[in-house]
Amino acid sequence: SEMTVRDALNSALDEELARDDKVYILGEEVGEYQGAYKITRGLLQKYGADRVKDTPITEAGFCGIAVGSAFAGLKPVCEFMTFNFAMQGIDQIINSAAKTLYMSAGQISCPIVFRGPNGAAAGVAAQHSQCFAAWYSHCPGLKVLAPYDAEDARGLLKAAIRDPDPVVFLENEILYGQSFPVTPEVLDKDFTLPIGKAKLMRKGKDLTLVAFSKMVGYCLTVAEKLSKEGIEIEVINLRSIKPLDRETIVNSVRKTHRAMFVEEGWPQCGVGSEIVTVIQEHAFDELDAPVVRVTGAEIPMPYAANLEIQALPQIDDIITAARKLAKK
Amino acid sequence: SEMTVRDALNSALDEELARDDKVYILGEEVGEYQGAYKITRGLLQKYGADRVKDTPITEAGFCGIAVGSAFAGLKPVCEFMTFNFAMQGIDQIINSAAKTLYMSAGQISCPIVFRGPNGAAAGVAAQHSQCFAAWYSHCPGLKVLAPYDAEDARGLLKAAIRDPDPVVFLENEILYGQSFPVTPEVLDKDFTLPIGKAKLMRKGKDLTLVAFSKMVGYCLTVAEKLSKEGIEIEVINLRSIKPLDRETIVNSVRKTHRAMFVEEGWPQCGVGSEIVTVIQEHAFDELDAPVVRVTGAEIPMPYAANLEIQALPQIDDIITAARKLAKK
Amino acid sequence: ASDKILIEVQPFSAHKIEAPSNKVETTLSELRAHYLFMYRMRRMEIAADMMYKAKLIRGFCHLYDGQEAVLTGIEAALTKQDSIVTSYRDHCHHISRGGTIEEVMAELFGRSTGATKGLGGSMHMYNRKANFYGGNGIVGAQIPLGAGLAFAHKYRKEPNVAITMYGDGAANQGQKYEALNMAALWNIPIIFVCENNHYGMGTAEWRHAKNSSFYTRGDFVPGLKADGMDVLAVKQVVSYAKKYALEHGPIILELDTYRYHGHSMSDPGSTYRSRDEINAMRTERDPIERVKKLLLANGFDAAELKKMDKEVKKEVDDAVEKAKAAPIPPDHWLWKNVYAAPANTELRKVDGGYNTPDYDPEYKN
Amino acid sequence: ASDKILIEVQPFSAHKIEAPSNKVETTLSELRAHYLFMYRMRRMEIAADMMYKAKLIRGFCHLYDGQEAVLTGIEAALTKQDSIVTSYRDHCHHISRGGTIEEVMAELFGRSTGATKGLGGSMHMYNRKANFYGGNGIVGAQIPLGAGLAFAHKYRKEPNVAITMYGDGAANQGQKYEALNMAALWNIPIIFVCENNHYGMGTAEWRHAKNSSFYTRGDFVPGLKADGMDVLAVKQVVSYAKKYALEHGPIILELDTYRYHGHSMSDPGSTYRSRDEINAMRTERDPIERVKKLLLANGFDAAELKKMDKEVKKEVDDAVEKAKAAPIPPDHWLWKNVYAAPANTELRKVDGGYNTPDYDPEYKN
Ligand SMILES: Cc1ncc(C[n+]2csc(CCOP(=O)(O)OP(=O)(O)O)c2C)c(N)n1
Ligand SMILES: Cc1ncc(C[n+]2csc(CCOP(=O)(O)OP(=O)(O)O)c2C)c(N)n1
Ligand SMILES: [Mg+2]
Ligand SMILES: [Mg+2]
Repeated sequence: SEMTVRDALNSALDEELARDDKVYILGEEVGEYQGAYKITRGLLQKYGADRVKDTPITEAGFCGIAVGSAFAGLKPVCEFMTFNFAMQGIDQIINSAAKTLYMSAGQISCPIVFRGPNGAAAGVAAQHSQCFAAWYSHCPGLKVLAPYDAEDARGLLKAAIRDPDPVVFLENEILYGQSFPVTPEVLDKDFTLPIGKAKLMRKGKDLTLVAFSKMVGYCLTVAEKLSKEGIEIEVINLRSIKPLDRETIVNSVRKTHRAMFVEEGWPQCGVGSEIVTVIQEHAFDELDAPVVRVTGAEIPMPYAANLEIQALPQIDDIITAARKLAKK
Repeated sequence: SEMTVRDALNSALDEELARDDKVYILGEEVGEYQGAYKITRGLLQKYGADRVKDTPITEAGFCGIAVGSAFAGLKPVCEFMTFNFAMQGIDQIINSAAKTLYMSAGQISCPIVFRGPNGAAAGVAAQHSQCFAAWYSHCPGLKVLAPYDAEDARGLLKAAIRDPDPVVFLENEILYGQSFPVTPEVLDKDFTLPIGKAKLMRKGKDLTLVAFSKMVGYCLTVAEKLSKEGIEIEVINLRSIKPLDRETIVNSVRKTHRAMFVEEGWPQCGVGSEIVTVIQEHAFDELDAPVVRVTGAEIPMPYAANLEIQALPQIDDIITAARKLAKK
Repeated sequence: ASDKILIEVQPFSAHKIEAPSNKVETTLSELRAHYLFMYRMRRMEIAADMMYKAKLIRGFCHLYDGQEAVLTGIEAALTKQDSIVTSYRDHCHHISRGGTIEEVMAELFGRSTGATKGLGGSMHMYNRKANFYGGNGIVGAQIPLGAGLAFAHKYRKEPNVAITMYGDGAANQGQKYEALNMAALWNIPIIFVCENNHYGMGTAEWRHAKNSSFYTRGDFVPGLKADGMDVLAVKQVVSYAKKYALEHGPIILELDTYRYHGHSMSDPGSTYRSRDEINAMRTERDPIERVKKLLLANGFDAAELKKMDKEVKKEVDDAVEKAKAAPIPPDHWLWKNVYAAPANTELRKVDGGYNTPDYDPEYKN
Repeated sequence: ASDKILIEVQPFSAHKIEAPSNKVETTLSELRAHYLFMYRMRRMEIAADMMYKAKLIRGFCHLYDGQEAVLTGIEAALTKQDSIVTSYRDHCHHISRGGTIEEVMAELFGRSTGATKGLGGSMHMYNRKANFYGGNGIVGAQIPLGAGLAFAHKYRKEPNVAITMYGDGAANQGQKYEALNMAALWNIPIIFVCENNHYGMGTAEWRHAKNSSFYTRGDFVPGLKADGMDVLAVKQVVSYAKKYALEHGPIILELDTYRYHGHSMSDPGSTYRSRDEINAMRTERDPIERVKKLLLANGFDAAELKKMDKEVKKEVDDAVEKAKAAPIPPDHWLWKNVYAAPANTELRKVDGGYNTPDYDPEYKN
């Protein structure tokens, strides 16, 4: 059967609310409005206003309240309408959620999930399009997950909620409405995916393509297309950006000897720079060519559709770069 | 003559306040208290309370006020007591200061300097030791500078204040009291350094060491020591983390064929990962060995002195890594 | 037409300040101007709604219809030397600060002739020369920014105020309180204008604010509340506030208003409030109808009004057509104005190449 | 010793609530306990000051001497099932929640026997079992955190409150206002305790707060002000507030107090306030002297007091010695408790190698 990412996230939340009464949801418009992007649809009706809490537009405050309640043993799922707005509360994510277990010598854990759409959507311009994967994955104490398909969305979100550590869960608005095949296993109410493990989406011997979130889909398309030209691409879906599954990446590169990373975020100190670095640290002698990164353009996001397209990796950009790399 | 970094910063502020009456300073304890770290000593007395403004402990608010006043054409120097606290106002730095020139199609510039100590000090533990170089340099629209010595401090701060763009100016508390030789040229009231240019601190043919801020000093020490073993190290002081002077770095690596980056910040998506990536993108075929990064340990900063030492690169760590790399 | 008309607006509520008189004077020619301006806004927003539905506009699009009297009254009390900053609901501010409807429509269509050349989009319009500082997509961010604009006026000893406009939802933001405190400590000439349209997205004021008398929430900062559906009341209270702010520092104005449309185009606007409520607003409190009635009651020629309406509709229709016909921004604009001083800067492209950006606020090259 | 003693404390000031009676009852044994606890804190902080000057302590170190009555009165009104969170000025909270002076000193010295094993340092002490949630180095952060702790009590239907303690400087923080609003909307049983020691670092309250009557700054949240130098006044007002909070939700308490030392060890504490001011506080309002006088006036044995003092001094001296003798944390502790579930996680070391971290809150391995 098929399932949209939206339904995958919604069902994951539903099941985890049902499973553990310490789990609750808070954020703007998560309740009566059913979620700005309808991820929490139906949950207020099912679990009541004590467990699905609409907040005022005060990210610093509700993020801090969520973290405090997690210190006390609850398991909040804190929705940001988008991750751009989480910057207003980011001090609580970094200085309180991520660091307290360590500072308290293991006494106070923080089982919380910060979730919401991250990165570019369509036509929402510079203040609503930033990718925060690099920032959060920079910080020890946090785990950072980014689902691509419905299986990821269910398995990773359920794992994140059950995890005793603070998890930053980066969704993609454009994927919400996209449908993916799901097996009965994925639909099981105890289906979870391991945090810290990447998924090999497609095997190939000529080139390794690594990506997360929406770019995984692009890479799969590119792999299909280039397969017709005789280029066999291995596609890795990171799933977990922190911890990073270095082993899966490096093993693939040992086989293909060529690697490329694709992300929509900015290049400097991006996720791509880390992936390139890890590959050259662990498989330098295996590389037949420099690792390539295809990233979002190094500019604030423009509004006009024709400019926006050029500010983000397109399938053709990836094809061009992959072809070039495969020939090196 | 010699000058401490503190005096270099203080004199730079003094001269720029004198030069341009649009320049003003705001921040916590910058006035009557003379600066938490005495960087603004004497300035309130000299320029008065309209131009040296003590703020309440409300980073989001005063950061936003500073940015608004810069939109209107003033040139604020916004001091954060440390950059850890800037997280409370970071939304204004990224979404307002960095992006508005672009979003306004070039209409509204933001001539502001955000400055203060960044990264680890001594014994201040996890919430007061974070390095934000990677985060800020991720974001287009910002310029990010990090002085090492008194020359840097004067030349870069004066350049930053005169620059029409938002500059994040990352100082280091431990360097404040350190003295460095300065030439008369450096003491000239119109001495500035170009933004976006690194400085070759020392020539060498065997190995390129790249660093910023306090780690530049460590690298120089290491170069001296290893020189006695016959290893000649070239040391590059980044000065500007964004824009990054790729040319100076790559040219050096073309000569030495071996490169290493040292930083106190965390590894994943750090400044080091960008430097490694840039080198392998531009000088892959020139490399005799993988580029090495020596970074802060991937943990929140512990308090105890013996643990703190292990959480940060020490001179011996750099020596060991450099020796190994030189032999590869 | 220059004969004085005396009107009693709804009395103002006051917090820690004496309320201004609710007896205001106007003239037919002033009323005509208000009507015209509000009707232009109304038609423009209706056009934006249609164009959005026709898929000519992308992303977020927040409409201002219903709230026209607020901005119109504010502008009637200010000069273009007074600074203004608002939220993402900013199309009309572009007009009130001297821009054209065509520029707004072109921006929404992502055209090179747009208010911000297609770079900013719906939420990011500005007019630096007329002291309009945007358009801000982050709830609450415009509040300290506005205080900063006012700070600059004071610093330069100019006889001007800044106005920051924010919603009832934004009124809960912590940065508002931080800005209030500093503005009061430093006597900054800032008018905090809370446009209370009673909903922050889908959340009614009583669900998001423990105290929804927003004019009282400044504690030590005085506040006034006015009928935000009455342009004359708004003008009166803002004139009074400007004078106060220049002498004493910050003041809060709560302007009671209503948005007819949903929060943005993805919100039908009818799940969290009743159709009856919306209809009642339209029939009983519409700011444009109010002025229309006043005009007619005071002898303004009905035919002339019809003619004005027709001209406005034509202006909007023409603007839409011209905007549709305008070229999209050329590719190389992507790299302009990331920095005002781009020396030594190269910006990385998607394909891994680098671009040398330029500063070109006139988009000449 | 169990005879009731009746005392009139300074009347409370009230905002939107009725003040509790200022007539309180106590006993000699209660006074004795307060005295003992406050004196222990005092001696501990004096020892910390000396040890800092002897360079046995690094980094920031914020002392609590002068403010002892605040925490003592609070704890007298609460149980250890009530949660508490405070700022970086947290040494005494470690004691009040069941820790030892030795643990505090060892932490300051960076020893493995410290309150947080040498990991946290001065600003980061906790006692999860006794519901003490730190120690927070970021001004204001503890305020929403405290509301979150209270939220959890309510969520679990426990008959407990949370207390968040913050300074007069922190009282301006926007996140306080955001937390107040949500706490009020949701009836969270949280007591906001503003420890007004009249300075935020070097800034006097009137320079950082337009309204420095902090108990009135909650707008819709009621507030009470009490003499924070009088442990009985504090106990009275906190007992009253706890009852109120459990029934109605948030309440603010402003406790008027004073810090004798500078802000932290790098601040002499005498450039922005006069020696006279400090001396007057010490001689006229010292919280420990006040209880001492009460004890003696009510027939408590002076010799017994002397003995107690001596014992406390010995306790502190012994704690210092034991802490000094304690081992530093072993190297491999560096890698513990970064994550509670570290599966699949490897943490990068300075040398580029990786460490497999463990979760080991008992530090057994
Ligand atoms: C910090 C932040 N949080 C959330 C959002 C998403 N958002 C945009 S507008 C809005 C509602 C604002 O309501 P209000 O302040 O009343 O203004 P109105 O839209 O009614 O004019 C929300 C939640 C945002 N843009 N910024
Ligand atoms: C967000 C933030 N900004 C600045 C600081 C630096 N700082 C630490 S304590 C302090 C003063 C706080 O004063 P107050 O709230 O009155 O508490 P007190 O120290 O008097 O107990 C400052 C400015 C910080 N730790 N966090
Ligand atoms: Mg609203
Ligand atoms: Mg204080």
